[in-house]
Amino acid sequence: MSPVHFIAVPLFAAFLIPLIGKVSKELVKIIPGIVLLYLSYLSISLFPIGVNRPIVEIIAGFNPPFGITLYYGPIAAFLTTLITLVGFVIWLYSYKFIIREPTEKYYMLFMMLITGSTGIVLTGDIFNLFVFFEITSIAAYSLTAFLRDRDGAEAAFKYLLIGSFASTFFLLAIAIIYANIHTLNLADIASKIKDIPLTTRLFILILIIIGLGIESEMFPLNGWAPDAYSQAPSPVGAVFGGIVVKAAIYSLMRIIFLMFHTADVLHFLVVMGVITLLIAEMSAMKQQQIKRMLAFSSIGQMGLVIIAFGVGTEPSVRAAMFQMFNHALIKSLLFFAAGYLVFHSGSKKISALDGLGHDKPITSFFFAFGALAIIGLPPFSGFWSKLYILLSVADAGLMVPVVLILISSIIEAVYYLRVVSRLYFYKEEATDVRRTPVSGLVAMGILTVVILIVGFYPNLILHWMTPAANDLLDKAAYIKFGLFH
Amino acid sequence: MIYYITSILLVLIGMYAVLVKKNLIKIVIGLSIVDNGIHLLLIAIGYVKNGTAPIFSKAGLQPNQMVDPVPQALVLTAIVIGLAVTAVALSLIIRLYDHHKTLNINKIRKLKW
Amino acid sequence: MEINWSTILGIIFTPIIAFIVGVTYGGLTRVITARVQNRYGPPIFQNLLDIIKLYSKESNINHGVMQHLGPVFAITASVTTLFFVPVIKDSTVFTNFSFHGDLIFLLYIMVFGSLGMALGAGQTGNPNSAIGVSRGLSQLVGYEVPFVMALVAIMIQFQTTNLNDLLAVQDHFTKWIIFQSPFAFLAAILAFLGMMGYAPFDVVIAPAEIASGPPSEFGGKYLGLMLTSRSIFTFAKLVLFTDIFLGGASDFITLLIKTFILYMIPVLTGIVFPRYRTEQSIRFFWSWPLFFGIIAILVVVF
Amino acid sequence: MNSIEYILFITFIGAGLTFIVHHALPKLRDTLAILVSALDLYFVIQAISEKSKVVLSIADFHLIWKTTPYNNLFAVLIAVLGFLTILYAHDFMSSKDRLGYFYMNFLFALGGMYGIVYSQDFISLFFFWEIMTWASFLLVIYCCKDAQPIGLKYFVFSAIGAYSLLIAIVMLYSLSGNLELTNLISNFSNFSVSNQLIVVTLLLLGFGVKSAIMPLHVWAPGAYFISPSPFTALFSGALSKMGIFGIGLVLFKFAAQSGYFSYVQIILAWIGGITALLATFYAIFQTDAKKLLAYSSIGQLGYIIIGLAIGTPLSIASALFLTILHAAFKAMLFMATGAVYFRTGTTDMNSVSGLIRKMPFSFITALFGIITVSGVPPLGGFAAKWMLYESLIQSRHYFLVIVVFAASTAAFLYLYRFIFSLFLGQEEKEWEDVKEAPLLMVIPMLILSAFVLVVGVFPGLILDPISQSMNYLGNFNFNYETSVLFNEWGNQVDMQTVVNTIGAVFLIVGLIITFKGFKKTRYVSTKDIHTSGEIPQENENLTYAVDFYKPFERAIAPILKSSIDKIYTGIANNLEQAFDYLRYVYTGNGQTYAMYVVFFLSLLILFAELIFGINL
Amino acid sequence: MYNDKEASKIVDIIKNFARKHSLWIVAYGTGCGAIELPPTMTSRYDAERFGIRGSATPRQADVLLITGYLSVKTLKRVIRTYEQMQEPKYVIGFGSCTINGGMYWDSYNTIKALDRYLPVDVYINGCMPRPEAVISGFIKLQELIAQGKADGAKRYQENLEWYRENQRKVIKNWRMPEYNW
Repeated sequence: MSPVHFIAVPLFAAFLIPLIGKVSKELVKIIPGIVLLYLSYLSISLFPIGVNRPIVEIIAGFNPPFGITLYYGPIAAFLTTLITLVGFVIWLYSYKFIIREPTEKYYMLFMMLITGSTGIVLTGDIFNLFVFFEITSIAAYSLTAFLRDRDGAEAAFKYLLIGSFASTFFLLAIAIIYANIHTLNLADIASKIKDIPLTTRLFILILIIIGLGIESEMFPLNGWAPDAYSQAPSPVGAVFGGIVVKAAIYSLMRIIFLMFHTADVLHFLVVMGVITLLIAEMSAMKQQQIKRMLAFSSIGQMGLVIIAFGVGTEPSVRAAMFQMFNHALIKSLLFFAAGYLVFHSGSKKISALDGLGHDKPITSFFFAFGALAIIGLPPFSGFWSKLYILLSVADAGLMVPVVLILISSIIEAVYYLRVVSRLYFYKEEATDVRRTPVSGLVAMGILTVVILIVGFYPNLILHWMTPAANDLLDKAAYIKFGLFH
Repeated sequence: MIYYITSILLVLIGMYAVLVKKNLIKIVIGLSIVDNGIHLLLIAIGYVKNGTAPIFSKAGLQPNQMVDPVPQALVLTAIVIGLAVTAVALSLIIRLYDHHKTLNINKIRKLKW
Repeated sequence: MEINWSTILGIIFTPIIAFIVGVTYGGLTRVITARVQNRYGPPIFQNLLDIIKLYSKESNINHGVMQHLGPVFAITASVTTLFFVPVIKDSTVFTNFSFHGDLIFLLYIMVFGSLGMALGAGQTGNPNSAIGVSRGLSQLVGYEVPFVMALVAIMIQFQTTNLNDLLAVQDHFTKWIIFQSPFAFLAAILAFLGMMGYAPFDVVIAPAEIASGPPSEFGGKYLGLMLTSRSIFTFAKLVLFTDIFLGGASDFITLLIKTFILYMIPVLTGIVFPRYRTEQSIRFFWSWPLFFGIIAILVVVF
Repeated sequence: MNSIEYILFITFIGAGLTFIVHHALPKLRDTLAILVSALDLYFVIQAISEKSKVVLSIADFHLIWKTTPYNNLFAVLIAVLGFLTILYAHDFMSSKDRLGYFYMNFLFALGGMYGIVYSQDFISLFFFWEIMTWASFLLVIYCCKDAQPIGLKYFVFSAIGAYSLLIAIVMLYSLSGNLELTNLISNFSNFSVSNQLIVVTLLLLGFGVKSAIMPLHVWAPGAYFISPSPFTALFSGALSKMGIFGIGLVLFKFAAQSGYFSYVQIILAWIGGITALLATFYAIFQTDAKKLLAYSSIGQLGYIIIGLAIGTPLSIASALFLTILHAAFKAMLFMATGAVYFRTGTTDMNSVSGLIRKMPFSFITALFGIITVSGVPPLGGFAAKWMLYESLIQSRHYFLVIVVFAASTAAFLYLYRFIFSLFLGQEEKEWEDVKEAPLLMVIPMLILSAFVLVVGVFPGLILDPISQSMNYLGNFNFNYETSVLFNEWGNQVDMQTVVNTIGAVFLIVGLIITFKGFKKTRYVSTKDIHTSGEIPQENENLTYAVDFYKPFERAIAPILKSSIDKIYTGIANNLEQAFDYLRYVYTGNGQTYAMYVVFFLSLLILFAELIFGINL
Repeated sequence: MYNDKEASKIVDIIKNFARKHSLWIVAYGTGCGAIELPPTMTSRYDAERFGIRGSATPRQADVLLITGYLSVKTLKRVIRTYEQMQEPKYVIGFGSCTINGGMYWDSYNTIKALDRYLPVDVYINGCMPRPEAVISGFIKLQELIAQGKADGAKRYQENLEWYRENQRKVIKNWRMPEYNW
């Protein structure tokens, strides 16, 4: 029972899978489920402990700041839980969805992604962060190109190109940090960052914003995202939207709050968030492919999260985390539903979805449900997080972002509802009723139920958000726990 | 100092290749050059002139006489990662070439807008 | 509402008097028109004869229950209007229910009849009737606006909406509202032209064009009832205007003189003018009368 | 559990259940929906005497529901109308599919409205406001493909409204840290004047969209037109009243504390006036009965807004009176139109005609409806109009009263057009087999007809609860008796005398005219008309319907030239075009994206100190 | 139909008097006779003295004035108009053409004797009759009304089959609604 399991077990599974693949194809499919189930159990059982007092795990016996540590605090506890649970649901969905060979590679890469993401969330060492980043990225590149018949390779190449930039800049930043203060432990860096000259610090900040901003889909850096989202298999889209981006944003915010927590930086984040949000939503408006539309919507939601983080008050951070949670769930649901819709309509185009509401009533229902939820309508969970974001942003006196967020919400509503309309009302009678596999339905059903329950009892989640937000904002505590247990 | 300058030069050259060259392979080469530049930089950070290996092989050896071992470890990791990325990139290029019959990045833009 | 003998007397006699006066005025109109056209003209009681003849028709047709009730609506409106207007000032008999209603009520009850009539005309299915109704309602919008402006001006000026209060204000002929508020009178009298439906505002019933419009399917007793209603309504409107602008009347002779003078305005206008088209008449009502109405209100406000 | 909890619980659970029942036991679905609405009605009436309060902690907020006289007024309105419309829906919807969807959203909309009216804090208000919005949106798009853009327009405008509401709520929260109504009301005077004005404007805007004030009304005609008739009745009758509910609350609880209240009043009143006038003009030229009624609805809501905005006791009374009455008569009219649609399959006034003898009850409902709308005595509409005019004149809004009067006179035009085209006129062969609507559709219509009649004679019956709720809104007192209304100058109108007179004359003359020559009075068909001796053929269409008010159109042509709808469409199209260009940023070329990264990097480096400051 | 002298009730006398003095005509301007009506109605002869007045529709009218020859085509319309009038109703044949065809006596498509198709109460002779003659015709009609002899409607009703037979003979494409009042 240690946070190390979060990294070790999936990593082990990832390498085990190809071997098992030689023996049994079916086992390959099941193992990730078992692993994720175990991780979910682990995360839930560790959760109360981590929230009360951060668990700092020392790897390889070196004490911090020299050794690599895992920092399992409230926010990490929350994010690992989110990642493992969403991961489990995604696995459930993939179980019948990924029917194309080589499945063992898919699950291997999927496990790698989980490893990388949990690693990013857990690690207390900046270079380790980089490594996990790269693990995630490489797995993500490969998964993007998983489907051979599509333009996956092109999307993956773009992703790789930009991703390499990200890693380069991030590594550069690490190099500069190390050159100046000779430490790689995040807590240690946080306590010593003031020793670096201002100009250098600015440079580091910029490099980190660029490096991690690329993965967090900040506006001018997110050219890869729509392609990757739309070309990857649907569950992978859900992984990107639900897991990878969350981890990236977490790392960006963690570094910024630890090292560069000033009003100007936060303002910059708000501005970037607003720009990201608006441009993404506007671009989504006229998309012709449903998954591309979802991708842009995803970028927009990330913009929203960045805004909320950028406000930097406790309620706003809390709201941002809540939004991350909701987005992970709802966007996964949307990707799942869209996956089967695209699969059955035989085309990625939105216009091909006409009348699928009659052919595939349940899947379409889930899509419509997700659409209403992501627009932020009550009584779905999306409503509360959006409301909290708005309240906290306004509380900080930023009325302009409030208005812009709401405008973007209207745009969002327009394009989502157009799709919903098409599903149900553009063709009247059912032509050919086809069934979605049970595992997919169960996955979507779980998400739907969670969304509804959280919508009615937001306290279930919100309750845990306050320590998480404090964890992120409280630099001193992080340094204290990170360095001296 | 020369290491720093060299590494920055390498990064810039790589950048140039990535941003200007149209051939996918050249772009990947550019990426590798950038990577190498950074690696060089990392090494340079840990380099101590006339320093020794960071092993207490001789008595009385002060830590400040040793070369910093951490960057070397980092570089090793980074090189491995770079290799992996390059491998993935090249495999992708093969796939792209199968698909598009060209290596010109300007012609590989089916996904847009 | 208390029922006593004077009320009952009023209820019985007011409509009868109104009918007789209205019919006689109608006949007079025809005589005067004839004289203007250098004719001898019919006897003065010709309209009465016409109405009796129409009632004495032996067969009647209707196209359904609304046509049957249409004239009933009309006469209900006329008589109700009459009941809520004080015919003779300070009389116990002929003020009827005027304390129980006010100008705004009168405004609405006055259109009640037209609407009922329009419903009746609508059911006949005759396109001409529908055309006539369409014109009539359009024109109604035209003249109601200046009329209301005039009334609003007066209501503001005297801080009341009840006719009896207005009558009490005009206790001397110098205090007649026609002198106190001339612009309101102008607006109202121009609207009155439209209300009476004589030329130039008789496009509604244009006989040669749309075969007398709304009543084109009405014959016999229905037409008789309509003409009766019209006679009563004419008188009611005249009394209303007299009450508002000319200080009312404390005996019948004064009432007859005042109403006759007032009545001659639309009649004489009607004799000499040709006919306006619907949109022309609407535009007319929304130009000068509206202007006068605005001035009337402005005068009162400032 | 007390009544409010029961209401909310039953409605929402009922909504979910109907959807499930639809798939499991379709026969029970309608019964269930009717049962739910009947229970709602029962508990709403219970709640009046209970004076209950519900506090629910959700997230960090306390959601509070409480009964106040004002809330009860609207709740009863919703409950009664909801019950009647669901009753009506049973037969009307019987031949449609997706009924589970229909009833579920219907009940969701109902539940949303209950939540709104009982709410005592802004979070619950907004929460249920949104539920109501999407439920009604889903009902608007219920019918067919054509409904989709209309529904989207409805949703966008609703969202604009809801979000301006939300901005106001968010502002209030940041100003006072609390969203409970009582707290906010007592704190409101502490805010700065500009904040007060912004909040009030935004709240009015938010509520105004739902009540379709100009220039935010453009969603209404389409949405009313395309939604299924039972829901249209509820939509226009109750759902749009939520805007009125909010406006009343905002005006007298918040805006009244502001120093600029009188300006707010005047502006709002004029907006209401212009809404009433223009909507009426637009209504006149509609060719579809439901669209006509939709515009009429907008106009009537304009009157209500005027009444609220003027803010004298009589005017508020008239506004609330009209609110209730409008719910009744507009429901009647929509139901009658729905009955016509049910039997003929169209509501196009140019094609349907002469249904009076085939659908007598629908006709009577429609007749009562139009008499009430027009405000002609003796039905209820007169009392409302009377109070409105009197209060306008006495509060010195002279030109507004002219506008209002012009609007309500012009209303005769479209009302006549409505009843003439559908029920009167030529009885065409095409509609020969039309029958009266089923009993369950007729009963709600007749109930409402009886209601407007009773209210016309005894307006005091409704004025009792209205004056109670006005006392809740502020210290408003006015004089009335069961059937006598007084204005501020002490003039009166005695509805009973009026009705007695009208009734007596009508009866006497009616009997005389009926029995005089009864034997030789005959009914002839509408084909037997004066056509200058020409004999119309069986299939010859003699209906006068197309361009019914052409002369009037010519007279007011300049006003009609500009269309607000077109402006919005233009803006929307241009925006979409702009968005379309915007996404060309994503060129699809990986190198370009890399370029963006490098540019962004250089930009940040260049302006580093400017952006991130020097106290990093 | 009452004779004034034999009438027992005052109501009947009043009715007859009113009918006599209120003759609303629906002028069917079929032939050249129509031109004689304007002088009859206007200031020179002023028929309004006798209560004679034009009416817009047959529903309101008492007298059907057939001003001149009737072609077969017109006859149909005239019959329809006559049948739409309310009782009591009268027909005045105006000019020779309505009596015997006049100058159109051998025309193939005019009807010769109006009496065979509609119950004529009064014929006014002449080609064309002057306004004086027209007025005298009306006075004759008034006399007939006073005597109770102007019962054309009754005759028409009683002999409907005979009239119909005659009408059908000339009107080939017979598509008339039933006479129902």
